[in-house]
Amino acid sequence: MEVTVLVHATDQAFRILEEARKRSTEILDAAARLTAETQSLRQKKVQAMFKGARQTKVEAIRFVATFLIMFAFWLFLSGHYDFFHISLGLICCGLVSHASYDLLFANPRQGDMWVIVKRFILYIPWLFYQIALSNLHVARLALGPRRLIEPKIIKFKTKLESDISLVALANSITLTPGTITIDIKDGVYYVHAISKKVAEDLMTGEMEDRIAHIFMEADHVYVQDVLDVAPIFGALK
Amino acid sequence: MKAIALIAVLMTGGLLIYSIEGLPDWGDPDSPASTHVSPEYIQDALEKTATPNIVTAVLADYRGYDTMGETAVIFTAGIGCVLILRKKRKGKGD
Amino acid sequence: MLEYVVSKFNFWTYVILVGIGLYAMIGKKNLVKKLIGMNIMQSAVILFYVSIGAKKGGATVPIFMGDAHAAHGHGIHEIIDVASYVNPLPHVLMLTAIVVSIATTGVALAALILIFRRYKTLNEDEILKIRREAGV
Amino acid sequence: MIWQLDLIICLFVIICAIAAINVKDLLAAVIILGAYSFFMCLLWTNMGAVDVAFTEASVGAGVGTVLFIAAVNRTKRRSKD
Amino acid sequence: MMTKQSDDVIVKTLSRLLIPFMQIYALYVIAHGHYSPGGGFQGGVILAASLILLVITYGLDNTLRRMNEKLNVIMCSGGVFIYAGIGVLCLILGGNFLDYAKLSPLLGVGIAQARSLGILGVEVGVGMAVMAVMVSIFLDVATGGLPSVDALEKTSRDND
Repeated sequence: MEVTVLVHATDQAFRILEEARKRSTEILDAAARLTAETQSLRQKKVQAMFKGARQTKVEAIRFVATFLIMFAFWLFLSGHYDFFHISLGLICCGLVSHASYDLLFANPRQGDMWVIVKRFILYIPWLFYQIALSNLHVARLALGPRRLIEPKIIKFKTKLESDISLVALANSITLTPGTITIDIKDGVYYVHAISKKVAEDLMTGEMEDRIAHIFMEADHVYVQDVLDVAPIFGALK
Repeated sequence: MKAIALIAVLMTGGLLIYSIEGLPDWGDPDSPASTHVSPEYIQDALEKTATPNIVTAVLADYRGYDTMGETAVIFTAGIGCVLILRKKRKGKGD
Repeated sequence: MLEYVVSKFNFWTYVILVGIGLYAMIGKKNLVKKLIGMNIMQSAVILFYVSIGAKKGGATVPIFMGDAHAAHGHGIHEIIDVASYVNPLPHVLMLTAIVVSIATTGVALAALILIFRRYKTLNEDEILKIRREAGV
Repeated sequence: MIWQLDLIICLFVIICAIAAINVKDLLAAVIILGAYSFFMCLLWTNMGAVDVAFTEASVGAGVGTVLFIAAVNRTKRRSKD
Repeated sequence: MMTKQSDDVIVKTLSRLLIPFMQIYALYVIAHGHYSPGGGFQGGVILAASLILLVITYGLDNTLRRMNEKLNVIMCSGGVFIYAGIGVLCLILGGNFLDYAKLSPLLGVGIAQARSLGILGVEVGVGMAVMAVMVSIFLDVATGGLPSVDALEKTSRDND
């Protein structure tokens, strides 16, 4: 009888202990979760703060960059370099960059700007060479027999992504005589070409490759670099 | 209507052609318009207003009152355009 | 005869343009065409004024070049040859006239849109017919 | 101030004016009016009135055409005469 | 509709790149009206043209966020006010109306220079007024009298 009571008592005591342990672990868990939540919340807040700071920093960089470009343009236009006109220029550039700082650099990628500018300047002579070539071709078409002229609209999908490279390619195509960009819809170009040769030249995709190389977009940029390295390896062997 | 227009145009054209007789030749430096006040403007503008562009000097300085009237006319035209065309907005009007 | 026409050809152009504008304003039925005629007439009058101020024989635009300005700054007053600059007065008068003409064109276009909103047409005859039927 | 050039531009101006009032499509008429303004601007540059030409190039050929196009866009495009 | 956002990538990108240069050119034309062709009227019209380009390519609500109607009205009447105010300032200083020579003791420069500066101030006023009036007329004509964001949908529904 007493033994059973004792056993019963110990059993109950163990159960109570067990419950207490369980509850304490629950409480501990909850506390830990709570701290974790607050931590993550605080982290998020700090991140947001940093993000806001980055946002303002990006905006400040845009503002200053727009201001500098505008001021260079003003100095190029003005031609009067005394104190009065320079201060007028500063005021005007401040006004313009305050009004439209988010237009000139809508989605900037910092760091590689200089590379893009350098490559773009190197691209211009090639473009002029192409324009001269197709000029001669169109002149021959105009003077030659009529059957060579086969106007048609060609359609190709591009691998370019950013809108500035799309516009650069479209304007390069339009600047070259014989081809005109009609429309761009969802990365598909609709181009009017005046003859077969012009269309074939366009479909080789060399111009697109060069534009992609300028704006550092597609994979073949690296392929080109590798191709440049290949003859050196051959020489080493 | 076309006939009336043609008659009106011909009559006006005839009058204008008749008046061409009395106008000076094209590009005549001694025409009455070029000898009355404009020589003074050309001679005085740079010295008295420090403005090399004579047109700007005459526009804003010698005839500034005239230009103010023109600006007021443009302002009035803008207000007139708004008053003619602006609809009353829903919810705000009473 | 040819010399007579050539010596005053800008005035002939002015007469022809005024005729075209007047014809469009009276004879054409469409209201936008009437406005275009009004614009042509305004330009013709401005052409008349500007060509009165033109000068033959090496006259340039009425802007002093950099040398004259520098000379003025150093206190040297050179005699300015009037015959070598175009008469600036008609330019001043016409410059404001152009801007005022565009403002009045804006008011006219506003009235045009109002007319279209009410009568659903821009033809003069149809508008008059609608008004007559309405008994106005 | 070359009078041959002036004569040619005057001819262009008259052709543009006649075309502007005779075209049935109002949008085309408005664009031709812009071309008319531009030829007028060339004529005035040739006569030495650079300020007036500048004003006409920005006002007549620029904002005026835009205003006309906006108005035609809100009303009817076809015209009977 | 001319006041909807355009969906052409070429037009949008190029106008985005061009509009700041147009604006700085317009301000240059206003500020250098003394030395080269130009002045308040032309510069104001070019400035208005840049805003009109913004309306055509980026839509009305995008533009009104930059330049709302209240600012437009303030600039419209402020330009005329600047012009008349300079004239009245000359009147107060003892000269005739718009006699800029009387401004020379106030500005601390010679008489000719004071007249030049007076011309500049007047040109700024004219440019502001012309710009605001041109933008206002265009918005009224293009939207048919409802140039505000909440009213846009109603107009397009009326038109259909």
